[in-house]
Amino acid sequence: MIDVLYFAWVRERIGVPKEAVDTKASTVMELVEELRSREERYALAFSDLNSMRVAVDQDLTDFDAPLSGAREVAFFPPMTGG
Amino acid sequence: MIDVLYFAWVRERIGVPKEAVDTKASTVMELVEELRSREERYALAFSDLNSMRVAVDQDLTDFDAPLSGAREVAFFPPMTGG
Amino acid sequence: MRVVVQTERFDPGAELNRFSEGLKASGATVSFTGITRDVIGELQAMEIECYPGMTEKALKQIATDAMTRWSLEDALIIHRHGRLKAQEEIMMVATAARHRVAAFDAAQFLMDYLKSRAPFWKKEVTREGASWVDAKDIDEDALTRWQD
Amino acid sequence: MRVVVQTERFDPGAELNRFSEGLKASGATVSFTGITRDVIGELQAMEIECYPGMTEKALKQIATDAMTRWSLEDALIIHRHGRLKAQEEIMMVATAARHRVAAFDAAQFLMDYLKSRAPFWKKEVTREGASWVDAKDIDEDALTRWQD
Repeated sequence: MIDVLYFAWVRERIGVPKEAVDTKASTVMELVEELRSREERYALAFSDLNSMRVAVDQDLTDFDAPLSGAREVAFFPPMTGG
Repeated sequence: MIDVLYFAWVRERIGVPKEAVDTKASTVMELVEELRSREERYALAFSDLNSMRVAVDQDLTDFDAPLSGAREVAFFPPMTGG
Repeated sequence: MRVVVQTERFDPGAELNRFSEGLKASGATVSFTGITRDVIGELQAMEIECYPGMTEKALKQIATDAMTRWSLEDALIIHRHGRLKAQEEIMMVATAARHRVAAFDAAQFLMDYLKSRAPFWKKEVTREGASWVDAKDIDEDALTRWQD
Repeated sequence: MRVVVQTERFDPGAELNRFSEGLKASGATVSFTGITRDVIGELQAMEIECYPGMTEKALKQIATDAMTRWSLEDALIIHRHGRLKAQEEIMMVATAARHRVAAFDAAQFLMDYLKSRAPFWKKEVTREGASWVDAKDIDEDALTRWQD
């Protein structure tokens, strides 16, 4: 089980800020494919990965990153702090 | 008559902060030559013009600047503000 | 070094003085304050979302990087989240170094990283609705100058 | 726009807040504070000489140039002269603009011009005597980046 978190408009499209996902995905991209195939709202949220960022265990990474041992994956739009 | 002002180490070398000079110099450089020929302390203060700046009527300028109509000339080292 | 993430307002002037008080060897202090702009008088609120846990961690890393790279005597980051009104302070950074160039460069580095690498997301609320602020390419591009 | 030349101490935090209070359209405020450094614990005083009349005129010109070039909403320069102790504030600039890059650039422009073009001269007084601070080539060189 991995905690999957969503922020900003990704959270709004998915409809929840956080959920536990039972997955055997070995990379972020595999997890994205799994989620996409679940329901329309996931397919919509993940339709353009160029406008999305990902963090694994609270470190920014990319969609090729492995998920072995990961406890938390977060998807969100490019940041707009400052 | 022109008011001639000195600042920082130029002032210290000349010995006065300000003096009225009766001169017919038509450029700053001519005024410098006149002063140099007056006394040793002037020759010493004006020995290296590369390490000196000049303002005519409170505007930074260079040693070629004309003095026609000028009321105030100031000599000083490179500024060190901020 | 101090990193604060909070919902409450803060006093930039008081923070600047508090930051400066402890300095010994620094001749130069630079501060940046970000304010919720309301150019056309329509902003009702700005909502800032953060990623609890990751946000503080990312800010600490950014501040540590700046401290090391410019041999700063001190660095400060304060960033608010939650619901802000127009004309309120959003965030602030401050840097202290022996010379001005280091203090300026470090403050700009902090801001460039905060803009594109710190997990905050802004949403502007007006009478006509709410919309997420888009990230700007220019902000992403700004980071390239810090990559050696 | 405000330009102040004075012998008295000032409160950088209070000045920053006063500067920020009146702003309407600015999302970004940058401040720089210069402090009398005392790295080796020997500075007894810093004496700053100015050119009454020309100094304020030069500062106003520098501030006006910055306001125009970066479309600033406001700019502030405070510079002390006379006899200062170690760890005291020497001067401060502040700039307010819509975006951070303009606020940072304008503040650096003000500082670069203050360093080499504003008629101030610093003398450091230690137990071993007093000596005029030398102008640095690096400060003169810094000006070239603002010449188009």
